[in-house]
Amino acid sequence: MNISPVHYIALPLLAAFLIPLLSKLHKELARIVPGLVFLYFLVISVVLMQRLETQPMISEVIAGWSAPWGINLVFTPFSGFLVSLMSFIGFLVWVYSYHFKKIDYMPAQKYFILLMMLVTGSIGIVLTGDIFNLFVFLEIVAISAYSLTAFYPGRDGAEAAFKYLLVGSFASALILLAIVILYTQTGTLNMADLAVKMHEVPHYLKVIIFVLFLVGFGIEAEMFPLNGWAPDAYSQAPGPIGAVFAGIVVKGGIYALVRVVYTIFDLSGVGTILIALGLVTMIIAELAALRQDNLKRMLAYSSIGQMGVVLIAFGIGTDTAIFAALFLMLNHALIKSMLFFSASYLLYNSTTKTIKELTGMAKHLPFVSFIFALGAFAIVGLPPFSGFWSKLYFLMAAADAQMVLLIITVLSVSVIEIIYYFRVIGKIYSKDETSELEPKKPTINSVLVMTVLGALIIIIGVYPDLVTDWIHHASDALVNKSNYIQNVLTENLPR
Amino acid sequence: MDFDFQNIVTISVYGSAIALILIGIYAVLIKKHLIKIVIGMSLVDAGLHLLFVAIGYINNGTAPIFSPGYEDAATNMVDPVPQALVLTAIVIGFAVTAVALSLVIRLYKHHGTVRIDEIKSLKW
Amino acid sequence: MKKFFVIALLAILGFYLTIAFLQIPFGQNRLGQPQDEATVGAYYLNNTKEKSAVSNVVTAIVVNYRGFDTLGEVTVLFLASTGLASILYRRKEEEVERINKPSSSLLQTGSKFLFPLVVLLGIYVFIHGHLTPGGGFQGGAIIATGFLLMLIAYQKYHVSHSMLTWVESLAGVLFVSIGLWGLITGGTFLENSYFPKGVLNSLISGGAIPIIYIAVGFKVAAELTGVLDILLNTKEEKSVPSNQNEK
Amino acid sequence: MEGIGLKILGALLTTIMAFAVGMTYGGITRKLTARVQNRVGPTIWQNFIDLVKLQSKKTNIYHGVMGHFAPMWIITAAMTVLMFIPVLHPNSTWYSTWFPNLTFHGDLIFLLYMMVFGSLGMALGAGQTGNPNSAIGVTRGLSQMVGFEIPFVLALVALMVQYKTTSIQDIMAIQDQSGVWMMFSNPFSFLAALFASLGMFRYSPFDIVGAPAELASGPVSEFGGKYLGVMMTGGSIFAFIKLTLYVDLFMGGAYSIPELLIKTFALYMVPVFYGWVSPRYRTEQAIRYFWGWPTALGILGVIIAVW
Amino acid sequence: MNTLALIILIFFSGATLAYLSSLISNKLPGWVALLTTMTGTVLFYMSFQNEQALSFSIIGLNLEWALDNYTILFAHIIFGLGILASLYSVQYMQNKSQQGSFYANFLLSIGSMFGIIISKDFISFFIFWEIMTWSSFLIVVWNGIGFRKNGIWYMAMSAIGAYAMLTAIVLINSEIGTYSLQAFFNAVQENAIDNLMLVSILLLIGFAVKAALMPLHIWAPRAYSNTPASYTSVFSGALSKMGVFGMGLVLIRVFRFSGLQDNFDYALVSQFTSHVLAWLGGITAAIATLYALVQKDAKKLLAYSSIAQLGYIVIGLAIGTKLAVMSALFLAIMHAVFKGALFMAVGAVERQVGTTDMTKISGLIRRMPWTFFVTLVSIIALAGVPPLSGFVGKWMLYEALITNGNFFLVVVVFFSSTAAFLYSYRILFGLFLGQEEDDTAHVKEAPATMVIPMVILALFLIVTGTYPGIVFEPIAHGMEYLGFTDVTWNMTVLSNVWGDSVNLQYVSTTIGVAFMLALIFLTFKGRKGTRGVSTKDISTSGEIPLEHENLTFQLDFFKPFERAAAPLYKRSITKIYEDVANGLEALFDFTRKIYTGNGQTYAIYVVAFLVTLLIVVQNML
Repeated sequence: MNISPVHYIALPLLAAFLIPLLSKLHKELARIVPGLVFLYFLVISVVLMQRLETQPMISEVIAGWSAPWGINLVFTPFSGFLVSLMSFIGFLVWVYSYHFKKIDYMPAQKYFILLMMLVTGSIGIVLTGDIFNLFVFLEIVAISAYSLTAFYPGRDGAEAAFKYLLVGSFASALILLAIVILYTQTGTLNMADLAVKMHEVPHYLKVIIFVLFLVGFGIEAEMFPLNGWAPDAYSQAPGPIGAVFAGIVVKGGIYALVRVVYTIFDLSGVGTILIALGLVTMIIAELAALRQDNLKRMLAYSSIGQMGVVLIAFGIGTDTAIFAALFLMLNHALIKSMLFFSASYLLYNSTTKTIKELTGMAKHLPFVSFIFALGAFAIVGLPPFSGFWSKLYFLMAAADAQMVLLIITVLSVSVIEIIYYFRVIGKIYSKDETSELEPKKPTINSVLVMTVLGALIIIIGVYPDLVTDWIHHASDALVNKSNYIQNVLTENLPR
Repeated sequence: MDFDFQNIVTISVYGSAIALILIGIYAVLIKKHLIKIVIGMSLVDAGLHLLFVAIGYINNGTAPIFSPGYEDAATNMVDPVPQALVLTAIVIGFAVTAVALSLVIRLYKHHGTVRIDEIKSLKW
Repeated sequence: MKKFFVIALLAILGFYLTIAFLQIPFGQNRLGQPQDEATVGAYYLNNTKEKSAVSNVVTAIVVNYRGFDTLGEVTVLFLASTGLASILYRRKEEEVERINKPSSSLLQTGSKFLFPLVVLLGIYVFIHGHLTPGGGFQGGAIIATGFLLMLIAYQKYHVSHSMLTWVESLAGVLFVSIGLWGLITGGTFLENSYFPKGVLNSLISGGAIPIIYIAVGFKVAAELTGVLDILLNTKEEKSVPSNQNEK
Repeated sequence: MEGIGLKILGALLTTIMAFAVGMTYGGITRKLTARVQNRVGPTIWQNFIDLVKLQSKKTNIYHGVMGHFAPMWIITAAMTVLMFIPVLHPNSTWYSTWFPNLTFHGDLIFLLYMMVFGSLGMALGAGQTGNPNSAIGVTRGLSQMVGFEIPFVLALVALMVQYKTTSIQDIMAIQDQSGVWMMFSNPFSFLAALFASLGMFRYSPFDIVGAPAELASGPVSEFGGKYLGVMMTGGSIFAFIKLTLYVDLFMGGAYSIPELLIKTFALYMVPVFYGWVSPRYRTEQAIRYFWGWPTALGILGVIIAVW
Repeated sequence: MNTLALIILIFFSGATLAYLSSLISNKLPGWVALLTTMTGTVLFYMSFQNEQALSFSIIGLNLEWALDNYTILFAHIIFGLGILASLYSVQYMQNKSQQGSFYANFLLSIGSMFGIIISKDFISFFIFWEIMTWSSFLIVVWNGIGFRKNGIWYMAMSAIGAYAMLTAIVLINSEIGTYSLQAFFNAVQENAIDNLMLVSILLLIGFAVKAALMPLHIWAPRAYSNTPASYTSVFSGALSKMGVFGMGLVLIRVFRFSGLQDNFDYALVSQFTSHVLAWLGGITAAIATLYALVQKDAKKLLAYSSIAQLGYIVIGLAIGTKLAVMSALFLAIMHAVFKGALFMAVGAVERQVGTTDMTKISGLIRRMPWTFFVTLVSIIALAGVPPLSGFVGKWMLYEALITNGNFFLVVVVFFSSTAAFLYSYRILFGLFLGQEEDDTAHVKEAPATMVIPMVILALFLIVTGTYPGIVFEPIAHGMEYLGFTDVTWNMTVLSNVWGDSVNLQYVSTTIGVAFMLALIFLTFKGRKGTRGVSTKDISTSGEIPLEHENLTFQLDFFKPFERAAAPLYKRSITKIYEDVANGLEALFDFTRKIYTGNGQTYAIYVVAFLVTLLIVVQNML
């Protein structure tokens, strides 16, 4: 059987359904099978990306009904980029979580199923070409995310998860509402078809639908003021799940938003709205992070801020800007997951999870501290780490659009970002430690993960051409809307 | 808009669904009891499902089933797609509600309260 | 204050929703004629009979045209039950007592009597999902109500979780496997054309659709039952305002 | 180099004259001060007598390297500055014959800095003695210097701007050509410089550094014999240098030695007179004094010069 | 392989190697660093006469590296100081832990400085700039003490500067479509850049931060004083010159020789900016001097003094006449030399005594004579007293200011350099003079590998005091790159546009002769019976000091001056910054309150946001 995009969905589902049975066979299988799935994801990504060299995009129909009659999966360079990224981060998260069996109160089997489905759901969001199917995948993501947020048996996990659920249910309600209205107007659910039929929709309805989508996906994309759940969820979820949220789930939300904005709607002036929202998101989040004393909350706010920048970049909407946005997403995924990985070790023995407790950690955990510092350097955009290039391209895009004020604002906020990140590094590396705790040393698998990420960050920083071609293809694919529509709607497979 | 029968039906059907949604939202936003909030969410879902089914209806239409005797009734059938979709939506709504309820149980266990404004240990 | 604010917000929201829906007169045909196939709905009405040999178009949509959605939906349920289990996880050794009071013998006897009927009805509903209204989800839900009845009536009634796991896993695997079969044989995922279509309006018709729907029925039943069981089996603890996480 | 012998001889003569004039002025001051205070006072030649005594004494105490270098430093600075300052007007016959020095190879700013050179040596020597009073004296002296430097520099800037040169001979020559002394063409700057000179000569009320009235301790008591003698010599030469500089800059210089003596003496009496009638300032008062009217005058002078 | 790339590569891989070698032994990194610096330096000096250029591209951006005369001028500073500092560092760091990270960053910063000056495009310029910033930042916080106080300010201010620069860079790119410096200069010539003034000012802000120009200087005293001395000499000597390097390019290449001087508006703004900058330089010099003289810590004093000295350099560049620029560049080099030497000397004291707090040290002259000698020479140079090279720079600066008509600026400069005598004396006295402390009696002179670099620097100061032409030559070439034509210089004679001159050879000869005469007289006259005394043996006219009491005057050294200048000390700039920062933080912190912790509130936000968008967007789209 040929490798095709649907493998991304079908195999993890099969695995998820099988795991409860397999774990009766051998307990270890519950951990190993998701790993194999993630590994297979990487294989599919490589094969499919290879295939994209010869054809503009891969549109796969499901159940033999070609678009718009059936559901189809669309593997464009853009979605391929995101999917590969998600697969990669997912695999790393799995490696990182591998030692979790040792923690007795964790139902490890369920953890790995939920993790796998969280990633699969996000990949589904990116791959699907059908708006309602996207909604279903969004719910898969949401349910696994709620469960994982409340995974630790402390009380705060449940609180965070409930807030997430409360807001998240609004997201699904609004998206569903938008789909309802959209369906009444166009009678179709395929996104390419929707894009074609969009002109039939009266303008004011178009706007209402757009707003509903914007708010709905904005919740997943951590847009202000819809992101109240994010800091709680990030800080209460198990460490690697924070990485998944930042590296994978948010990317799914952003993808959905972008797909809606760029492909389905042809509204002018959307860019301005995205820029404004992105700006507010970024500013508020970074300011909130400034004095945050809970490390993971701080990382969460920082993550929100980064998403704000990505939104701005999408809002600017020029080729360079989209390139920058995608690059930002790539960097954010790599760096923020690395930060979460190292932060959870730094916080391992802490009771209050505050930055104060990190004092002098570098002595106990030199490697982890180094990784955290590297991540901080990269995320604030210091060269020669990967974060610099995306920032540079973002600024170039803004400059080309003659948005000097925007540049100044973003950079001022960056200064704030530097201040709070470096404060944490300062705490970690400060000498006057009083704690006599013996922190848990990182296990070999987590060291491996952090090393790989750290090396990638440096390698991309020194030699960005490694990934830029990839990103260029992706941004071209996103911008070229007609190509997408044409490819999806003319894919003629035997019925 | 004329207040003919058609419009009254339209308004009352959609209006009730929308009212259901709004009432649900109201409960979510105002009620302090966690279970009531979950009920509110379900109300929102219910309203949405109602809307969904309603848009597919065709006056005097039949169910989209080619039962014996109705094999050629395709021209007079209601839109089947919303019905299929609403099925999915209902199941998802159920799943979310279940998770929400389990969270409420956890919250009650740990906080000893079901008032949402008393569960604020994570903030700022 | 907050209340008024919220009511004002809801009023505006209601206004916008109303004007959005007023444009869609209730009950009017927006499908166009099925032959035009202007909308997907019309296409389905026009083609289901010939191409899928399923008389219930909704089932055809749910299982075949949009079978992928259904797979996701099943996954959502599966995740909900998994998530629930992890959220309300307790160690094996913690034996729990359900707190509901023992029911009256009338109720107990009635439940015992009704339970097989309810299950039977459920099975009927999902087996005939492609012919009559109803289907896997509906049938599964009906079965779960049967179990709910038993759980409520009998304090000591326990559903075998091992059994549920087997059922839901196998059903899920079946669903995905049928999907994969299409892929393996060179077609598309969830493709229906590799199964004999049968005759319209007979029990064995619609190719794989009934098989999938039966699998879904079992799966939904098992999952809903599992969810209910977990929710009901939650131990009532004297709630201590715990300060374990505070300094 | 032509006539190098003559130049060396001239240099020696200059030094001796500067030394003699400085010492004598000091003696005169002491005498006059005594008379004003209704004392008999020492003779005018008392300074010479002191010097002879000091040089003939055994030097008892050696305070380390800086203690050794400090007097040398002062005398070096004094002699160097003397070499670079036009003692007489370049156009005068005396000048071309007896004072053919290095003026053409240095300018005003160089001289200013060179004058500091000596003070630095003194300060270092005082520092090494370990006597707390010497360090206190030095800090006071330096602080005061910051005070009077401002009006002084303002005056010099006015001068340099007005004459569009930083060379002292050129300044003298231009004054000579125009026939108007700087002190008349720009009286404000002259006044500012004059006020600054009060601090520069460190007579009362600006004798903060030595505080001779009540402190019998510090460098003067730490150094003895040849060291103190050399320091005295250097100090005298410096007094002459400062006066000559003022005369050159503000009074068009002197064509002959008597003219030089008259002009310098007249100038010299200004701080001396001022000292007779004033009690001593505290350091901060002194600094504020200089940053007050003198600075204002200096600024006015610059403005006029630019105009 | 291209030599430039090779040098960069050597430094960067040397950094990695230094870090890795620390895993084997804590002593190794020092030698690795020395070896690396030596290799790099030798490689540079072997090949810098040749034309060197390299260009390659990264993600479609063309990067160019090349050597030119202006670059070579600064390369002299970097490599000269770098090699001496790394030699000095070996022994200085001897007993400290975590040498690996220190030397790694040490080499990184030297390598990136070289990278900055050879960059002929803005991208590699900025990249190296940032590497330099963070590597030096890591050294500032290397010992982990006072991170928040020292490090964060440095990083924050650097970030402000760097981002100002980055803004300018991307704006330039959006105007001319390339990052090449040459293209930028060409575009300036052709008046092809619309918002040139904005760009220039942003660039200047970026450079001003590194050059510690007021009011962007507050990081400097803390960062300088918190750094190990072997790096501080590079930090203050070479790294701050990167700001000067950039300012030179903007102020001279863009402002002076833009070919736009005919454009009235442009000329006005550029003139105005130059004047503002010159005055900022003057104020920096004055205020920093005032702060320097009240410091108790020798390193901090030197740090403030560095700021003041950089102020002079900025003045010179901002004035922009031939003499002024020459003086600025000369001062830049000399500042690198004497401040390098001074920081090394203070570092030697720190290593041998254990502190640089002047109130705790005194009378070290007998214990550490070489260090004293170096300090003395450097201080004389710093104070600008002839016959050392500091005077040359000062003289040219004054002449440049006076001949250019900046009369009041010259007074400010005069004032600050007079006040500089105060702290010059303070540091000499505070460390080396006065009564000896009992607990420093055992102190020994620093080891030879530390003394030799310092003495080399001191000798350089003495030689260039008489023969500044040695330094003028590369400066003149550098200035030709900046756009000046016909730059004249003389080996020993300084002269200004009015034709006034100073012949340094005569000066030195006279001083030498006079000094020799005095030396002979004093040394050989009546040596009999003279006895050396301890510093405690003092005449106190009747009061009897306690035997073991140290009477050295150290606290409130310039109290009278402080009192006199009280208004100038009243409001410390640092304090203002801190107040503003704290105030802003508190204000910003308010945003966190949005996240109340109540899930319902978040839900209300969602609905309210939805409704707002419905209303607003309906009108927008």
